[in-house]
Amino acid sequence: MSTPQNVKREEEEVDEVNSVASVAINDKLVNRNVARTIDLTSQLVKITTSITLENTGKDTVRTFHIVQEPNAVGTLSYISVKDSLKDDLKLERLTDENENKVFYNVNLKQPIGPGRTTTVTLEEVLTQSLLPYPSSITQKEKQLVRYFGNHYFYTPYVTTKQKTEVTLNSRSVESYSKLKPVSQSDSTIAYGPYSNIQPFTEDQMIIHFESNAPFLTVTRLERLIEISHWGNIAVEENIEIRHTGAKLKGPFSRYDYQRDSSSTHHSIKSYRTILPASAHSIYYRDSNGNISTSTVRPRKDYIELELRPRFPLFGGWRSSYTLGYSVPSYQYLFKQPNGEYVLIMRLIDHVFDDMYVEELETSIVLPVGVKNVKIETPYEVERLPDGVTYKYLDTIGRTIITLRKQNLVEQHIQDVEITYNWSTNLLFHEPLLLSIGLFVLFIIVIIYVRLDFSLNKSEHTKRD
Amino acid sequence: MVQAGSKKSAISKINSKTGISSLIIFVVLLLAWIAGFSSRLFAVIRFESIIHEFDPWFNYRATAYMVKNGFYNFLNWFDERAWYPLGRIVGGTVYPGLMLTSGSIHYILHLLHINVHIRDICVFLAPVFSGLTAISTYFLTKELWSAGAGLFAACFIAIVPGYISRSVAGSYDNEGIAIFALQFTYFLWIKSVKTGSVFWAVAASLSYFYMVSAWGGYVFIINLIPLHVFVLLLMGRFSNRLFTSYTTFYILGLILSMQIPFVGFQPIRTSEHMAASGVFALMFAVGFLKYLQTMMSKSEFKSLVIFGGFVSAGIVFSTVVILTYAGYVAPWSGRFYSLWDTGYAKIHIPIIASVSEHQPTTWFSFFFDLHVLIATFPAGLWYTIKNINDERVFVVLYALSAVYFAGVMVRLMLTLTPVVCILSGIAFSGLLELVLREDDNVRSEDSEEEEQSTPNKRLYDKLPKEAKTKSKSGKSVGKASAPQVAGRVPKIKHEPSKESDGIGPNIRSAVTVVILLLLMLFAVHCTWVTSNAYSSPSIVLASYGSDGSRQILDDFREAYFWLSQNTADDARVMSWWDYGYQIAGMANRTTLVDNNTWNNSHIALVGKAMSSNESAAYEIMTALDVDYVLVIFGGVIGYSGDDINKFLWMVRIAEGEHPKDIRESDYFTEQGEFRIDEEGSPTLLNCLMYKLCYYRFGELKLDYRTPAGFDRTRNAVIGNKDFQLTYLEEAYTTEHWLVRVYRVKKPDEFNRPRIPVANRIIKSPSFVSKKSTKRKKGTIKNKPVVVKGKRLSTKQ
Amino acid sequence: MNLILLFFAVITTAYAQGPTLVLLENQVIKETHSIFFRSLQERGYTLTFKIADDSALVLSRYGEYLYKNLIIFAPSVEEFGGSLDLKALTDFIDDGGNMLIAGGNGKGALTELASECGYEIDEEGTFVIDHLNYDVTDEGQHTKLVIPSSNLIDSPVIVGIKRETAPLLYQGTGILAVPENPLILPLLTADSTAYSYNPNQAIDEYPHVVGKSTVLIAALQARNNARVVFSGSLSFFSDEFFTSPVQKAQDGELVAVSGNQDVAIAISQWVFKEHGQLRVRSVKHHRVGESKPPQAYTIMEEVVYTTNIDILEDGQWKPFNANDIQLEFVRIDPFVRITLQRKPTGEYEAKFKIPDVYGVYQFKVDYDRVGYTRLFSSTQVSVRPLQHTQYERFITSAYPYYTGAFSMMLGVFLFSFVFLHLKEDEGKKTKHD
Amino acid sequence: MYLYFLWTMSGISKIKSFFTLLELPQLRIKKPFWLKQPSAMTMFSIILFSYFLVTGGIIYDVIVEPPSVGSTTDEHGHSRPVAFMPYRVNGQYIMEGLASSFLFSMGGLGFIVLDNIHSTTTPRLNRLLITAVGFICVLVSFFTTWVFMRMKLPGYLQS
Repeated sequence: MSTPQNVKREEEEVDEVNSVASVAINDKLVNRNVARTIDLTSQLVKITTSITLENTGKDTVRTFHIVQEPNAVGTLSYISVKDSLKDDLKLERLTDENENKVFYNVNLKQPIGPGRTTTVTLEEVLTQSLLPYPSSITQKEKQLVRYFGNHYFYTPYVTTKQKTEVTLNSRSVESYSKLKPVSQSDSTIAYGPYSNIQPFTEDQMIIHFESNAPFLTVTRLERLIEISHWGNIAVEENIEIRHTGAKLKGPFSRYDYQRDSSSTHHSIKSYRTILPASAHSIYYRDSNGNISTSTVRPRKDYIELELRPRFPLFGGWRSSYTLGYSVPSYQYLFKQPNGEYVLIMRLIDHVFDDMYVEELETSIVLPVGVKNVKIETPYEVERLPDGVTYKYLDTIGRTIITLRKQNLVEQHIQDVEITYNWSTNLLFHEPLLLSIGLFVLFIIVIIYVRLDFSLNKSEHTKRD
Repeated sequence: MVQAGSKKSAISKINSKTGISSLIIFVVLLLAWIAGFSSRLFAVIRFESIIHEFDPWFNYRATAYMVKNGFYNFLNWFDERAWYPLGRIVGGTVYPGLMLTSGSIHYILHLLHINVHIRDICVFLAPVFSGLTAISTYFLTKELWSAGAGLFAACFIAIVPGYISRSVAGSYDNEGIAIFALQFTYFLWIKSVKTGSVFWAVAASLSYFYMVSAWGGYVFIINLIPLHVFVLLLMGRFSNRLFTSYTTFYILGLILSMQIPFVGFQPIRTSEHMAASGVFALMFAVGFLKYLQTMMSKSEFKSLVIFGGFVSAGIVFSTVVILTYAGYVAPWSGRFYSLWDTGYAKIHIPIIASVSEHQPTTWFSFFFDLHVLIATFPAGLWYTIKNINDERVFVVLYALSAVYFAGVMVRLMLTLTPVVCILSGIAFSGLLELVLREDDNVRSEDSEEEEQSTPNKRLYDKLPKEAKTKSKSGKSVGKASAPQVAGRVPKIKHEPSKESDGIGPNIRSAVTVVILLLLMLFAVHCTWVTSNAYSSPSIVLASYGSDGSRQILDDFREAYFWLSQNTADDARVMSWWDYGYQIAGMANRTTLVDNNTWNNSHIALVGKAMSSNESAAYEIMTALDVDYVLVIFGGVIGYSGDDINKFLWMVRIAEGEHPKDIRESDYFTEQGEFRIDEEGSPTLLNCLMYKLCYYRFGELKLDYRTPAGFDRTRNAVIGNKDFQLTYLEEAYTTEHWLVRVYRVKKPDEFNRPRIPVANRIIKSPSFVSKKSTKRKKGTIKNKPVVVKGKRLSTKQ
Repeated sequence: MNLILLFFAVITTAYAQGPTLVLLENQVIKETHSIFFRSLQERGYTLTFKIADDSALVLSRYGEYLYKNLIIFAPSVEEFGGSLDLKALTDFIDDGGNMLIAGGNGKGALTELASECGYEIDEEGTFVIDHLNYDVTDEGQHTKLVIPSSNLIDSPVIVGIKRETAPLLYQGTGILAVPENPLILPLLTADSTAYSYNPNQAIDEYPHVVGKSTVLIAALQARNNARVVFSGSLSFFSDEFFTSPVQKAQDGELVAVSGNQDVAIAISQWVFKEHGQLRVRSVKHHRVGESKPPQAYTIMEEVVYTTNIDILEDGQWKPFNANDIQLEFVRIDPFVRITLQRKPTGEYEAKFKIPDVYGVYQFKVDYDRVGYTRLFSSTQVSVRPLQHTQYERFITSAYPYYTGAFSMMLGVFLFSFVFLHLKEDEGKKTKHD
Repeated sequence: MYLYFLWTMSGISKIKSFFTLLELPQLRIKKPFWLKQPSAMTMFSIILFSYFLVTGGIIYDVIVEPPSVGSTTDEHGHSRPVAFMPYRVNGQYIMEGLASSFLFSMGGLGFIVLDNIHSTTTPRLNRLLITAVGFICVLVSFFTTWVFMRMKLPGYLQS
């Protein structure tokens, strides 16, 4: 097949990048002004930083570096840089050998001339960075979490002026690290402004506050897309979720649970999933059959699905379910002028707001007898070896393409593009097979009826 | 059936040819199949494609296991998740026919790459087989009487509630396929008795083998067929045909049935099977005598017979008795014995008596399950007895025994239903063929009837020729059930002109109308009963609000799914045995006891734990390594089948094994009533089951009219309201409190040997705290002013 | 002063022991018991001294304990300050914290705590009195007793070697311990002539405890192996008693220095889990001649069970040496019970044959000895019956049946052969009838 | 016991069969002994009776020992007898069972009577009477049972 080559090409390009660009910190660059907002209102940590870069050097600068905070290396899920015109800048991941920091090399669209400034917006999403503390609570207690961050913007350049604003989802804050000047006004904490910070300065920021946001993690999401050229695309998602907030300590009392009507409880009753507007024949089931507690609300450009697990999820409780639906293929499957078919579908779809997916495995079942498949993915994914499956009287197998990726968030909801060649007359393969089979069957019946196999008859013959 | 009727009315206009008649038969059977299949789908349409009730869950689990691991692993399956810690050898303790059937269907479909989930196969197996049952019933009845009667019977059995009750979609149980095997075996047996050919006998024994592999009810066959033979001998109807068919059937059947691991050596070891072998021996004796008489003179033969007969009888009887005493032949098993001595189960085997479907039958269930057939059944008997012959003797015996057993156990209505359908079919066809007979098609019928009339027919069937001739027209109206009346009436109008004997036209039409009316009502009744009584998958409950809105109570699956997701994989769940299979099937957790009640003492142990007080129960539970306890509590939604209502059976079963610790009388009030309110006996109010069911229920106020802690099922305010649990803690309770799961605390959670205030020797005055939210400072008595050098120790 | 001590402790830390909170009645006790405290600090405990009624007392924050051990040298405290109430203390024990409590009769916290731990302190103002065995330096109330070291519990792990220790000085209240409770260990008991009563009152009722049943120092090892030692006398740990000579008033031969120090230190080492802590490092079981455990055993199989058991010595785990550890193979009742053999490699091994009963079994090692933490390990295995292929195929006693079967086949063959050839006459015969 | 019965009967059967086979074989063609109508009828009547008993729940009465007629106390406090045990599908009173099973058998008889109407020998009047009787039996039994059902289970055939 041609697909492996395709993948190889991508890899080559990657190493080639690494080989060229290495960490070269331009000390002429200065962060004139840095404004961070750290959003802690959900289970994710969303950091938006707008950086005003100034080029104090002689020559124009085309690239600059972004470095990850050491404590955020494992947990960084998504990073993107936009320039002042709000369009994405290309990132290249570099690793510095001597000190194991993770750098990103950002290529600016329009270079910064000497003495000029430009403003870029850095957006990061961290997962698993809000740790429940205490780690286990009883049914009645509130859920407290701690955030460990950095008071200063972690950067390879000198920062002239920086201030940070942290937004929480409740005004009840147990404690927060006080690095003057700092102020709390109900659910936001403002740090700074700080000035003249040396590169790579760290100073731990600890915020310990009450958060009743749903701490719901998708531990595994298997997404199965089946293409049928009869005009239907079937999507099935096998989802395992876990409440990753503070663990439930002691008994669960249904009585108390029914008593307290407070909406802000750390247990999770239900959540909303959004499906494409054209989705139909939706089912929501698990290993024990249909889960009767779900409601479908069609909105004007999407379908909102209110899913209730069989039981409310408390800290540490797990659940799993299967969600399936079908969409008409004309919206996702296109025929190129050159006779190729292109499937454009989301690699991962919305499960719930501010979702965090530990592991995704998307497999696409292509129709019978496709040739030279090509894949375009929006970001790096691991491609597992193709499989083959047989369905509905298949004699030739169907190719399964399987893609895998860890640590995803909403920002990863993007389209994957699959191109393949396919001849239309394969469509009539199975019907033909079926009709032939039936025909043969009838023939046999006719013959059987005509001939007489009865025993006594034969005895007659024997007697005579 | 509706279309069937229309087809016929169209057909009967055409001159009947053999092809047409077979086409008619085919179409009718097909439609019967479809009608039977679709009328069993209420549950699937209302709820979903799901396995029902209790035993089916085990069958489903076993089938899934077999499909996953192959047949031999299934045969050797040692299930360590059941009957902890004893375990259960599943392969040797099930009738594998059911699993094999659906497994092979699954296999074939997957060969064709039709990926049907095994669950769906299991769900729809019984309805599909009901069609096969209808067909085999048709053949059986055809052999017994006529094709017309056969079609009647087929249509009856397709929709009769008594059979639907065990074969709705989702009730994946042995009976579903066993009834088919039963009918088919009987058909083949009759066939072989008629023809006396080894072929049919072999076929019968093979079908019997299938029956044995499918259901424990095979004992019914292996006793009924010998009985048939025996009665035939009594009636002096010994013939070589009978000899051939029975000997072949018995030997092959015996050997084949011993191939099922669960049956093993029972066929030669237990009394249930002795009748068959006895008749076998008798057969040979008679055969031998008949041979002797050809070469002896009358007188000596007579004496020899008298002598030999008594001697042989004495010998055989004594040997059987000796064998029984020596233990080579086991006496009757309890279940079987309880069929004869009707009081037996009630006294000796509470486990059997506790099952509701083992209760004796009331007139209600007779009518509920059979409706008009219950009245036409004697008529059919009358017809058969009036012109008896070999195979009709069989059906008479079948009818008698089935009626008796059905009287003993509600469950055995199942075996009664087919014969009722057969006889009613005979009755209806008999009645209709005399009411509307058309002479013009006698001719054509004779020909086809010649061939299949075997020698014995010639001997003593005076009127079968007539019977056959009429059958066609007979069924033709019979099929036309309910809605066809209008279509029929004109037809009847112009018939009298043709017919010769003296029934007035109006009588005919009247009779026809009455019959059609009855059939119509029968169809209505069947549909109503099926949809209302037999189509709820008991693990999903539906409640209807005042505005007719349907609300689904899914608590069982909620709890089981919670167990499967949020408990350790090897957690052991203790519950009453009814729920064992469901826990194993849906929660996939280890259970202590389940619905195959093979170990009475183990069940009694659980019963004892449930019915003794908390601390005593805790000892039992720790001995059995119980991690969770699951109880069913219907008090909130008024679900009557909950554990409190079953509780007395637990007590009885526990008492059977531990009479010293548990006494049923302790759980009744002085007036001898079973009450859960203040008047209830203290033993009851403090036993584990009560506490687990009502834990924190006393605080719950269901609505404004009732006080807190009002039990809707028992319609009483509970007697023991605010108590705490020492050794257990609530782990989960479902939305409507229907299922409550408790975690059994581990010993190290009672860390310290605390001395409760009551039994302390030194009564120190209780200390009142001086602390408050403001003042956090503690108090030290005579807090010393620190003076250096002065010894503090003396100050104590 | 306090800080300096802490500082001192920190630098002399050989290997870090758990942080320890010391609740004092007043600062003076720190001086009067300095030897004891110093020995602790030398062994690497970081001591935090607080006054018992300090309103800022707190054991745990956000469900995490700040201290591993707790020493209460506040005899006459009635209520602890801060968040330290009875529940906090018992939770501390239930979560595995260790406690050393000295002195303190009278109403309030300590009495409650004691009875939470399964023993009781005699009433307020009472002392253990012995008119025969009291020290010469006694002030006439015969409450400063001389206890021979033979009254110590017979467990070197806890109190060290009895014979070598000098007699002990004791002055304080008596403790009632429930003797039948296995969790409670009477570390030190009084002489048969002792009784517990208020020395300032006339004896008008029978004392609660008399004679040898008077426990002076009681210990509790809870089911979660948390250890609590309750000493009736605070001065038992004091410098004075540590250093002072011992001489019985009657027939007094003088002993240079009392054994208090050795015993007190031994006890402190035990209660803070420096001694007698066992663990199961690994458990292996498999068929004889294999190395991996099968997913299910079959009945009548030979099975090997090996385990490694460690003991904590000077902060690291070393293999534990004993010859009385037993293995049980349990299905409700033990079917097999054998003693584990110690191999030279330091691991314990047992070989045995699985009984001829199928079911779910457990390998159980339950080693519970005075002074040691309870050693319990249970491994669940399922034992399945023979498979259909595992039964023997050809049984000698069945050969008659085999021959019967084959001869039958032969007979049938011959018969049918003959029958086919005699067919004509058969046919004729039938015609004749 | 069952076995004992079986074997003794077998002895007898030998004799009987031997008689039938040996004595006067030519009679067999003319008049086989089992076609004697009365014997069939007696058999049938016996069967019908036992059927009546079983459907009447005699076994139920043996096991459960219910009262012959139940009684309830109405709002005025007087206790009045009730014939039917309502809503209890697995329970019945003796009388109730017998009554309904009587209806069943009557219905059956009705059908049998109807079967006799085609015998040409009987005069027309009798035939009419027979027919009428048959009809009455069938219809009465059927609809009374219907009423019983309604008493037993008020929701019967509704909704």
